[in-house]
Amino acid sequence: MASKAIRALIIGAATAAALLPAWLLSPKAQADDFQLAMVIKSSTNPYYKATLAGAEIAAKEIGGSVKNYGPTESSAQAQVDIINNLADRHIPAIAVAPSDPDAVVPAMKRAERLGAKVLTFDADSSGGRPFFVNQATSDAIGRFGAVLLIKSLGPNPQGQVAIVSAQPTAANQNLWIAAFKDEISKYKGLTVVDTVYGYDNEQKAFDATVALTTKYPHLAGIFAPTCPGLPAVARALESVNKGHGAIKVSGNCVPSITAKYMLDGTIDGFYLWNPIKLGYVTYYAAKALVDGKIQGKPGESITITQGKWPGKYVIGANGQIVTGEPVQFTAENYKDFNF
Amino acid sequence: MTGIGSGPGRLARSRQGGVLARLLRVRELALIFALAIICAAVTLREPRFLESANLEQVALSATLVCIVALGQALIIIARQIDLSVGAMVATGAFVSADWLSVHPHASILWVALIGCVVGGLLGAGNALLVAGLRIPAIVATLGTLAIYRGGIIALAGGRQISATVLPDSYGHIAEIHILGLSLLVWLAIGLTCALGWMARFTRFGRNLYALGSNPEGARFAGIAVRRHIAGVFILSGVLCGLVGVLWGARFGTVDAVIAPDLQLQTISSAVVGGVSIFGGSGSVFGAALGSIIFAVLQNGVQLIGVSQFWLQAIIGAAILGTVIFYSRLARRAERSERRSRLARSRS
Amino acid sequence: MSFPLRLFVRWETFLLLVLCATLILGTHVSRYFATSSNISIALASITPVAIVALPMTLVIVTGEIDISVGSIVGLCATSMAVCLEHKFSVELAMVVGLLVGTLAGLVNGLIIVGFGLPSLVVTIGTLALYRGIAQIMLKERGVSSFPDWYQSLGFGTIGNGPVPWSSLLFLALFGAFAIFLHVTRWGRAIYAIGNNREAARYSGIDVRRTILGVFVASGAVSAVAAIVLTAYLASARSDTAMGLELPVITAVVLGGVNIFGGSGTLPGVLIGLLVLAFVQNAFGLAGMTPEEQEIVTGSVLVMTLAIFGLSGAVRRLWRR
Amino acid sequence: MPPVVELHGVTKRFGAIEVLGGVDLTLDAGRVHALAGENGAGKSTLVKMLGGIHQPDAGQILKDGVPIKMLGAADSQRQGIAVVHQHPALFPDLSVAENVFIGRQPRRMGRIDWPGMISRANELLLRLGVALDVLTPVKALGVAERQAIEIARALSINARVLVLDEPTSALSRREVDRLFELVGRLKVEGVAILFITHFIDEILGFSDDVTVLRSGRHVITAPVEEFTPELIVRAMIGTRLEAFFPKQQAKIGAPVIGVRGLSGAGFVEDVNFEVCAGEILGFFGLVGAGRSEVASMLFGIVRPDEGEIEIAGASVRPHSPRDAMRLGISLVPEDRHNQGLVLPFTNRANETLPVLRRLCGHFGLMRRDEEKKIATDYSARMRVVATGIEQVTGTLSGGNQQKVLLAKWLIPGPRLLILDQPTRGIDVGAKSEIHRVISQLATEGLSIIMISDDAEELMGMADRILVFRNGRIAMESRRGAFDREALLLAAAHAPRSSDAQPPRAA
Repeated sequence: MASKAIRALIIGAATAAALLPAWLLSPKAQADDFQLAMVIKSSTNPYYKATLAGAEIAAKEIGGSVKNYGPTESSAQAQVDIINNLADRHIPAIAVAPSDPDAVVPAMKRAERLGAKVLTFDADSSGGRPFFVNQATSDAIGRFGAVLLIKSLGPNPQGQVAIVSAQPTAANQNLWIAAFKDEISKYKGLTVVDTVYGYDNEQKAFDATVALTTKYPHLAGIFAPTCPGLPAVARALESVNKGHGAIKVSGNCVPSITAKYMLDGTIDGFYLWNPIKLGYVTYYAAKALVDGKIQGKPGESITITQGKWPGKYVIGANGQIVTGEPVQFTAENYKDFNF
Repeated sequence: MTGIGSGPGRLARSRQGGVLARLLRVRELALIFALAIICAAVTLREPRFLESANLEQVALSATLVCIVALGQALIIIARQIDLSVGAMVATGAFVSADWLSVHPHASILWVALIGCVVGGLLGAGNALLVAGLRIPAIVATLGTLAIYRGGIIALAGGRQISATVLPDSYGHIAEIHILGLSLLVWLAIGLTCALGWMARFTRFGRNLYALGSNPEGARFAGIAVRRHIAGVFILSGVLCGLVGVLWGARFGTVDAVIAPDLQLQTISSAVVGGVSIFGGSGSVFGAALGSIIFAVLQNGVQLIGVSQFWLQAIIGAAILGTVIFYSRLARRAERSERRSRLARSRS
Repeated sequence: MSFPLRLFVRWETFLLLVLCATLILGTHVSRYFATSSNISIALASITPVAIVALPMTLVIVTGEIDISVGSIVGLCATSMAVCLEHKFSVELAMVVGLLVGTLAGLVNGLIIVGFGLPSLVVTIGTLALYRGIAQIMLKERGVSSFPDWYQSLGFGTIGNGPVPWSSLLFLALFGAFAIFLHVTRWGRAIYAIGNNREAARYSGIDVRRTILGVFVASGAVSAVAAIVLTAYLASARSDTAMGLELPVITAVVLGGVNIFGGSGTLPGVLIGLLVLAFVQNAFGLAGMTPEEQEIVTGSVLVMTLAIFGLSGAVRRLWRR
Repeated sequence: MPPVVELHGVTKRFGAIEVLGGVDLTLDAGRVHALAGENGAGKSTLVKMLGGIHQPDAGQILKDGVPIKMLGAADSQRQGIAVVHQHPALFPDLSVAENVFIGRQPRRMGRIDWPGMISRANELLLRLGVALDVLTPVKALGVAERQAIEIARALSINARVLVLDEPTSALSRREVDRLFELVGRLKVEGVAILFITHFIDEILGFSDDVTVLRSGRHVITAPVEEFTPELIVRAMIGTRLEAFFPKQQAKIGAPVIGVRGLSGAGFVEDVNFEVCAGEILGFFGLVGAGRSEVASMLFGIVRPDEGEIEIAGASVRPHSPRDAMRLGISLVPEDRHNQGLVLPFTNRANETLPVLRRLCGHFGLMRRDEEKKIATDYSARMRVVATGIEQVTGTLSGGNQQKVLLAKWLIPGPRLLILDQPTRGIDVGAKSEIHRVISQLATEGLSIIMISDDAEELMGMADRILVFRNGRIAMESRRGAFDREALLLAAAHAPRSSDAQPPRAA
């Protein structure tokens, strides 16, 4: 009998203990303040810390709050779960950077039915959004990488070029690679020999690069439009003594984890766009959408009069707001991009 | 068929069969044979596989998995399993790199120590659940896998620690060469030999085999079962912490999601290396060979121009192939054993 | 049977307590918790895991394990996607998916039973193999040409109430599996095999065929989960359902199934699934990030088991 | 000289149940002390106490007159107490040498001294007169060889007390003799031996002192000379003493099953016999002589290479236990815990396991009422002592488990019932009840094959006895002409030569 009582007691106490921490998360005063939830591809990618920082600047300027929500590992299903959950929390605005353009659409539509305003940023979905806040057009991003790589190959670019991408299913990367290949094809001496995948994983990107350099001993250049794949590519090249310009590299990633390889000359064409500005404009656009200032139709525009990046941002015919151009990082300017 | 791990003199015991069959009885030799075939096949398609630069990279990528697989092999030999190794590596790597980025002038040995201590603590967490609270290892480490991984991601808060903020001396660990071989490779060889020696020549090691072979019997024989299980989990944790430190040195960048499927890689390495999933037999040398085979396969598939999409399928087929091969081998050995017993009893 | 029944008194009541605590917690954390749209989505999001957990319970009770379920789901989704690419009707694609799943389960079962190999090792192998085949088939492509009625299987609800269509499908399957495991002779055979394989064989039970059947069921039902999951995601890719095996095994173990086989009940697993679904949902509503939810899920698993370990240890001490 | 080990009033409780109450026991150097008692008398608990697995709740254990406390198996070994368990607790994957020295491997400079360990293991086995390659993994060895390893282990710790927990129940006669010879040598060396057994012959023939326990209480301790078999049995079971082998003569009918030229499984060669309705056919022989193998062939577990099995005039070939059951054959297997019962199941579930198909309605749904009725029926017939059919079988005593097992195999309604060692390791009371049931079944017209290595038991029960030797039938004997010596001689006349056990040292 006594043992039964003890068991009941322990179970009761332990259950309470298990759930206590959560109990302390009492409901925050559900203010009617504007809130933006940014649904990102993966919570460990530093790139999205930069976009969040931009949105926070905007939030300071016009009020409201913003938070990042992303799966620990890039996964379409996890993003769908997150969007659904946010919709049920009745967050007024949700900005999504889809890792799968199709999978998020039903969830985004559901969120709209529940009253949220939904838009996409960084990467587009195949539907279900009024407009897409784009850092730069995919075409521009791909071609920019190609131009930088070609430039580093000298006046008469010759040889084999390979691509190290993220997941095979990554939509952004696939668009950029298409543009990159198109640009490269304009040069007779250059051939794209292979595309390998690093799966957003340093180890896999590293091993794939090592295999590339063995397989193509005369490889001239690598295009790696992936973060954190790019630093892994650079590290791998140094490891097989083909760094410091022996094989030219171009690609995009955040400076905080890549700058070292740009400074030591392993990465020649190191570029990105301004992710802080991307987050900044996304926040303004989301706020305008929630306030009813815009419906998201092509031709509408938002105007930022005061603030960090004032200007007029127009929704284009393709349903995109393009916030800028690719930016090349150099030894002189990289410190200005603190992300 | 238990491999050389179950004691010396295995070779002397093989009686029947041809030379080849006899050699194949010792799983490690069968593995070396398989490895040679794979290497030959890859070389035939792509001779550059044998270039020293490439071989060194293969050895290096085997190294990190190998060290973790050593601990995993000992755990499996003791009839347990550790699913949390990847999360422990990530935690060890991140915590030690984070500390180093704050103390860039600290000795690299301190960093290694911190990594090992962090890993050891996490291993002790597993040990507490498995040996202390008697939760089955597969379930307990499934839980700690989530807790450790979630914990380090939360702690990291989306940060990555890159070579940019780390001192160069850290990254140079991976480039130190002794007698033409990388320090990391030497470390893996040293650890393999040390743990192999431990498994064969210390009571702790032999007791692990004993309690994997017959846990109840181990208790009756006066072996402190729980202390041994706790010990081997802590050992695995320490090895993971160490690998975390090396991880950062090799790849230059550390974040909280590194080594996502290390548990499957190490378990596969151990199993392909001849460690019985039911415990009691196998050796750390086998597990080390297993990790090399996977590294060669990985590199080979990318070299011979097969699309990368085939890699997973080939790895899966390799695992299935080896375990089926082992089971045929064991069955044949059993049959011949029975036949010879019969012959002896009839004579 | 009274053995699982006795367990029911212990483990399942305890789990029910945890579930109640979770529900109370949910309503405390957010006023939106108890809305029908939230409950429906909490249920819909767990449904693919829940469906796979049904045959997984059978597999684990038999004393085996199937690590390859996530890859089977991915392979089925990929097969359906390839069918749609070839302009087959979606109905035909579903049939193909079911066939592929059954075949994958059959291959698992045949290797395990035929060669007498441990299922943990074999399914680690097929985990890689099936995922690899899916990648070879679909490469980098994603397919989203699923019709609307099909997509409503994802999180469309019955009459806009709180119950998703997919949950209805799950409930039907659950009923079938619960009856199968708890009141048919095959269920009895599964428990017998899980407890004592040799005695089961001596009792005239065809152990090998039963294990084969359990793995085929695992494959076939994984195909059903693939249908629900592709509807939920409105698309299929080669990496669909990557890592699905972990939450499935977590749910089954949380439901009180002994990981070494022989005991556990499906009602227990159902409660375990609901606990998982609502814990994650409630913590999400409280604004927790996914990694924090991951910690909580792991902790719930470890703590519930640890509490039982502790109460057992205390009872042993008391006896002494 | 004080006794080596003394137990003073030791008491052990598990929950509310007192399994040992104030038991005294004295073990003297150079003497064999037999411990007798029915199952549940507390023998195993006492052994586990000496082995350090359990600690007494009250009372003392004295070693050389000094009270000691043992908190684990290691402590007990340190005190020089070695326990040889009924089922040797060895490590199948490890070598013989390591099994002898596990946990105490000789070390030199911090490392295990393999050559030293191998030579010391060889030495020990030589002392025991056992020739074994000490690097053989134990999984390749038989039960007797395994027990020899356990004893070598006891020698290796220079044990002053050797506890043998029912060592003979898994051995054949010849192996038992060898064991006694081994133990005899230790006795001469001055080891105190505690010997637990069910066999009264062994107690009388082998021990110096006898202690009898009953329901956790000490009944009597005296030198062996003061005992007769009847006295021991009476002390063990108290007032109720039933006739041992209550054989009722049954009417023997027509042959039910015939076996011609059965060979295979590596052991069985050209076995011929038939069993008639109402007949109890005894199989006598040493372990491995082929008797159990023939049973496995009849029950479809092992496929014969050659030969014919005829049931009711038709030639049959059972491929699986299910096939055999369809043909009306039931087998009560030798190993109750591994082959017979699902211990966590209830008695009901265990008893109906072979007939699940028959208890099913549509779609395989079980008919609960019918199941309960059958289980209750047969439990009552077998006089299973339990709280009911819903009691978990694993919580029953050995004798009652055996009754459940018997019920399980009667429920299919067999024509031929094969009983492999049906009374091994169970207490006297249950034994006699099972004998009564078997006899009763024969009078109802069932054909029975009863396998045993207790000649006495077979002579009491069987109508005919076949003696197996080296896979062949060596002798056939009919009731009335049974001669114990002749049976033993036929079974062991030409001892199998085995590499593990050279002919007994002269």
